Amino acid sequence: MILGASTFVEGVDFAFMFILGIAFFFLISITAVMIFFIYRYNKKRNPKATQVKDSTTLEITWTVIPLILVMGMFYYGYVGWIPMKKPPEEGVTITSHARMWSFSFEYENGRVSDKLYVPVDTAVIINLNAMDVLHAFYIPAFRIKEDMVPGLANNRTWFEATKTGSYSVFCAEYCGLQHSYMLSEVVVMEQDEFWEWYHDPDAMTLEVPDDADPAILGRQIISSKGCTACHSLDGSSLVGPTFAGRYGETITVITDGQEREVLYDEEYVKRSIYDPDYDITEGFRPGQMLSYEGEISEEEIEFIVAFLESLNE
Amino acid sequence: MEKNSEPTHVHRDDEGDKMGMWLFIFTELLLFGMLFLMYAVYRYRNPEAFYLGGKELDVFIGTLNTVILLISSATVAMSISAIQKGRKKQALLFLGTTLTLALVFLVNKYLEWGAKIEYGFYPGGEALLELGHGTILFFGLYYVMSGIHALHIIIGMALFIYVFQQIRKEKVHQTDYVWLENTGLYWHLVDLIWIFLFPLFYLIH
Amino acid sequence: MSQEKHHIMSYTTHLIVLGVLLILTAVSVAVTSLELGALSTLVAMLIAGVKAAIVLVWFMHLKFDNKLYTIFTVFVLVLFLLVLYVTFFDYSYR
Amino acid sequence: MSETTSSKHVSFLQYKGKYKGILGWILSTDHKRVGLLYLYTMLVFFSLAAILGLLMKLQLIAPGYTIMGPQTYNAMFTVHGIIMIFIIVVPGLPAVFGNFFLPIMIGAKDVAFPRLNLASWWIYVIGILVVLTSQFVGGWPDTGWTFYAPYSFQTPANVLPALFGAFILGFSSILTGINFVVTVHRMRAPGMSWFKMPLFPWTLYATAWVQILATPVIGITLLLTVMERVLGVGVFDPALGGDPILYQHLFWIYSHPAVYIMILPGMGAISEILPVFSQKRIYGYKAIVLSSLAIAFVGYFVWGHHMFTSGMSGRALYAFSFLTFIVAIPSAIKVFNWVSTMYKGSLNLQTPFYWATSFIFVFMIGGLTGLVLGSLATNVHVHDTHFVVAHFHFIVFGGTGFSFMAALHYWFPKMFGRMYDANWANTGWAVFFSGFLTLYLPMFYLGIQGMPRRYYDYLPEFHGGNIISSLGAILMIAGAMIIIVNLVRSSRHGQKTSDKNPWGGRTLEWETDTPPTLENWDEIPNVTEEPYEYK
Ligand code: HEA
Ligand code: HEA
Ligand code: HEC
Ligand code: CUA
Ligand SMILES: [Cu+2]
Repeated sequence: MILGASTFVEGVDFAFMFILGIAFFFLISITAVMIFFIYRYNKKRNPKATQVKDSTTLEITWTVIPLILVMGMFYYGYVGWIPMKKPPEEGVTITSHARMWSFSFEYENGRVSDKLYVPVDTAVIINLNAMDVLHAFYIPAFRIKEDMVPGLANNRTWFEATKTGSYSVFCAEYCGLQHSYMLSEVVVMEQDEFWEWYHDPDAMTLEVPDDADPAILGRQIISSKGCTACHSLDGSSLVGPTFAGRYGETITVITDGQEREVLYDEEYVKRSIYDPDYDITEGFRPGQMLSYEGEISEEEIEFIVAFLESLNE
Repeated sequence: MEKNSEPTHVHRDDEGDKMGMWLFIFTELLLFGMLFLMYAVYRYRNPEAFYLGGKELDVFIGTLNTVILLISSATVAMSISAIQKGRKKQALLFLGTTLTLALVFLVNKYLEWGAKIEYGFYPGGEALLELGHGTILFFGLYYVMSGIHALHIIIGMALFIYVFQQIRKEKVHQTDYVWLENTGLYWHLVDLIWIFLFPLFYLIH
Repeated sequence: MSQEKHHIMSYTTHLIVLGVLLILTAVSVAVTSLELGALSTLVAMLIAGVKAAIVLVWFMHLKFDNKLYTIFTVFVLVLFLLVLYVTFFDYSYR
Repeated sequence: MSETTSSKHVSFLQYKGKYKGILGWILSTDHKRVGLLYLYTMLVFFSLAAILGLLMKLQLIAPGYTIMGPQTYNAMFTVHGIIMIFIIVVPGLPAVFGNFFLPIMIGAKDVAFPRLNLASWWIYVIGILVVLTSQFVGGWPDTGWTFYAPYSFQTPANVLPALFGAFILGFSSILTGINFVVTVHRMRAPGMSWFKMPLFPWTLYATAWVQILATPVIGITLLLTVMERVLGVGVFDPALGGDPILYQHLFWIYSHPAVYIMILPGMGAISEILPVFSQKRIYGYKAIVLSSLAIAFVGYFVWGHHMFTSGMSGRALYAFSFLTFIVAIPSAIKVFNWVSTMYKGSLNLQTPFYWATSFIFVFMIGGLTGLVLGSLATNVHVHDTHFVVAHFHFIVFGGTGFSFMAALHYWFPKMFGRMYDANWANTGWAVFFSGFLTLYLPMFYLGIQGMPRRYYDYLPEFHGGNIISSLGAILMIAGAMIIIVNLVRSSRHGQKTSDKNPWGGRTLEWETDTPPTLENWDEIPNVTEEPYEYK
């Protein structure tokens, strides 16, 4: 089996072994019998067929034995799975937000990150929140997967990691264009290390060194928030319009069904981020981009603007 | 090759034709069945809204339409009896009645829908979107289900017109009336669906 | 293919059946207007079931036709009800 | 029965009716011509979808952009899936071999409703055209063949034609089903009681019921999705209170039974071929009949196994898992009976036999991995990964596809009155079979490793498996080319034969002329023996 690092691994892998073991047994033995028949009874060796009578006993035997075996499979499948449905009372609770096409993780103290940081040997309960369409939260190393369904109450999953290290998180439910890039990582840390990270006061505010170039910061925000999934930097249209060469231009948008011209300035960028469906850029569809209000601060928007401006140079 | 002609024997099997119609009716039953399933699920999840939604509908029109459909069902069935007895005139009369009743049903439906649409009570309509999720679902299902039902009424009417012509031309007569019989079966199906739609939307609130 | 003998239903039978259906309709309108909550749903559905059965048996001739059609119809209804039942494994326990 | 002397002993291929040339085909109500119309149509679209499959595999040969961008890739697996499922394997064997052989095998002159039969082909073609129009107006859909809500009404791509086309294709399928049920009930030859009916008609009968009772479900679901997209009714849209999971229920209430629509006729064809090439009675005739009916029936209640991670209630999960295991048993019974049929036979090692035995092999792999998917703990890990992709290619392609090829090589001489080149046919089979295993086996491994499906790009750790798999696709296409070229060439220039019974079969189709005449029989046969009565 592949690398495993949660408390579920044992049960799941046992079910795998059990089912695959029986499967291999039947596959190999039935194939061997077939090959033997082809060798032994082929026309050259056995020119005359012998008719054989049906046997009810035999039919019953090969109904009942597989039936017992599959009940075993059902049982081990059930036993390996039932703990996944029973999250413990105590544990770290984290909310995972999914949107096309990125995950973000929100901790109880308000901290938000794009990778999932968790302590080892502690139950972690993940509330799943899909903001637009279906996604699925999948960590192969933990053997968990749960669809993220917009509007579904009690949509959650949980795990308890057993090994430190970092493991892939995939979006496993098809969600459109960049589905295959909707990945993240889960970082399992020693417990004290995790709590230190968790309470780190500096992490909450954006740290801006005086000499930092705002355009570079903007660029970082754009990639960490997943904007580039929809907006290219090279002039090509993806799901949304490109960022390149647009800043300062006059562009055509549709507002309330009415076509109009607007200037692509700071004001416009801000509105596009906080209320994207207000102006719909000509040639694109409403409802694709969701508002980032509460996720991107006004200060951050300034950096984004600086970056967009720098694309004109 | 030698000269060939069309196949000369014509296969006729009334019982087979009827069986075909029944099978088709089963597909229709399942089609509506799934709509009923959705109704059940959404009613289960939004009991309040469905309760209130039902109150918005006019029991009088609903009952009237039920009565109309039941009578029309009886008249089709009677026109079959008439044909079997060889009474062409009566058969036509019964069929004509059915057709008229079907039309009245549609007119009622039109008035009913028209009144609602005027108030913005249609899928995507302003007035509807302001109400809660459950109500949107109730009216969504209402329009979809009674709309698809109305579509079946229209198809039924087209079939009736066709059969009416066939009877007049004596193509459908005492010893060959599967067309009428099958159209009748189809019409009863339409009735059957309505028998359930009516209490689900108009009555239980 | 033989043309089997057909049962012909008389006009009176039709009218009686229609009468019963209309009465049942009236009953269900009356009962549901009493606002009995869950009970009225039950009654309304029961009456609808009876009406449907009447339509099937008399108007659609199940009573007189080959038994095969009755078997088919029952089978289809059972199948549908089972599907409905299995669906509610999800919704009742969510 | 009236007289047909004038068309006596003119094969249906040569027969000239009211219309000449191509019109004589596309307007012919002869069940055999309709069957061939389906065959040719499928051949065209199968090739198209297979090429899409190959292109996808080429894209996946290395991480990152190799030959296409993500939008193209997503559109490709969608169209590949829609064509393969709705246009190829669902109509599949019933529409081609069922149309051609069902009436002959039960001793009838045609199906019950010949004109309806032709109409279903026309509806089928219209459905295909509607699906394909999306290519020209607004670009291919990108939802996957499952059209899951709410993405299917949010995507900017043009999914309406695909939804609508699939809806139309459903009609065609229903009409075929109705036709077959009535045919089997009403038109069996005198003396052919239910348990003297060969197994292929039996499976067609079971399949036809599923077509009749399951297809309307997808019909209404697709229609509702259309309405949702156009009018915003709100029945599936969570933003309006709808439940996207209900969409999945409805979709799979059809689509799981549909997988049995795909496999049952294939199993029937295999049950015809094995006794003939073993010169033995089929082992456990009744068990096979009953298991077909059981599969058709129980298959209705397991749809939820596609939704184990969808957010359903826990109780629904284990109910569905339990039922899934129950439905696997009848398939197991069939496998055991097939293998037993070979016991003490006199095995005639010809192309159809190779296809049939390799069918059993790949079907076992597909089915046994189905068990991995049916169990809860393991499903959660491999759901929506390449493991599932491997499972269904093994069982849909390996099951339906291989049985299709088996049936084609088995009935080919009867259908065309010509024989194919056996050496080329065997070579094609060997290349194809090895390509098949190389292509799909690594996908199981990728799935267990955790590579999700519908991924345009993947992490480097999945590279190894993908390289092997992509090379397999190339090998397999080579095999497919050999097979198709051989068959197409042979259907026009192959060795002529009028041998009524080249393989020594015992069912009725081997008693008519080769190729059959217009109405199959001068005189309807009278059946006295059990099927497969080898002495
Ligand atoms: C021809 C079509 C076909 C057939 C016949 C089957 C047959 C089976 N399928 Fe498959 N399936 C598909 C087509 C098919 N499937 C498709 C297309 C999908 C994916 C859809 C999508 O998401 O796009 C899918 C997906 C799918 C899933 C969902 C996976 C997921 O998305 O998470 C599951 C889960 O239970 C499953 C299970 C099974 C089982 C248990 C059988 C059983 O019926 C198999 C029975 C056969 C055997 C068991 C083998 C023979 C028996 C023996 C060798 C004897 C020994 C046996 C025992 C000991 C029992 N299938
Ligand atoms: C019958 C069903 C069928 C068949 C035959 C195939 C054939 C192939 N499939 Fe397909 N596949 C699906 C059904 C099928 N597929 C479905 C349903 C999906 C899911 C879509 C979704 O996710 O929505 C899928 C998805 C799918 C994916 C997954 C995409 C993803 O999730 O990222 C891939 C990846 O490579 C793939 C590859 C291939 C390849 C390389 C072939 C072939 O190219 C292999 C080569 C085959 C041949 C060259 C044909 C040989 C045939 C003959 C010789 C017979 C002639 C036949 C007739 C006359 C009928 N398929
Ligand atoms: C799911 C895809 C998606 C994501 C992710 C996304 N956008 Fe957008 N964006 C769009 C679409 C589609 C439009 C055009 C329609 C509209 O105006 O709402 C758009 C429009 C815009 C515009 C107006 C551009 C113009 O040329 O008119 C700006 C600015 C913008 N987005 C910024 C951002 C930023 C910043 C982020 C990340 C924090 C982001 N977007 C993330 C899809 C997306
Ligand atoms: Cu999100 Cu796939
Ligand atoms: Cu399934």
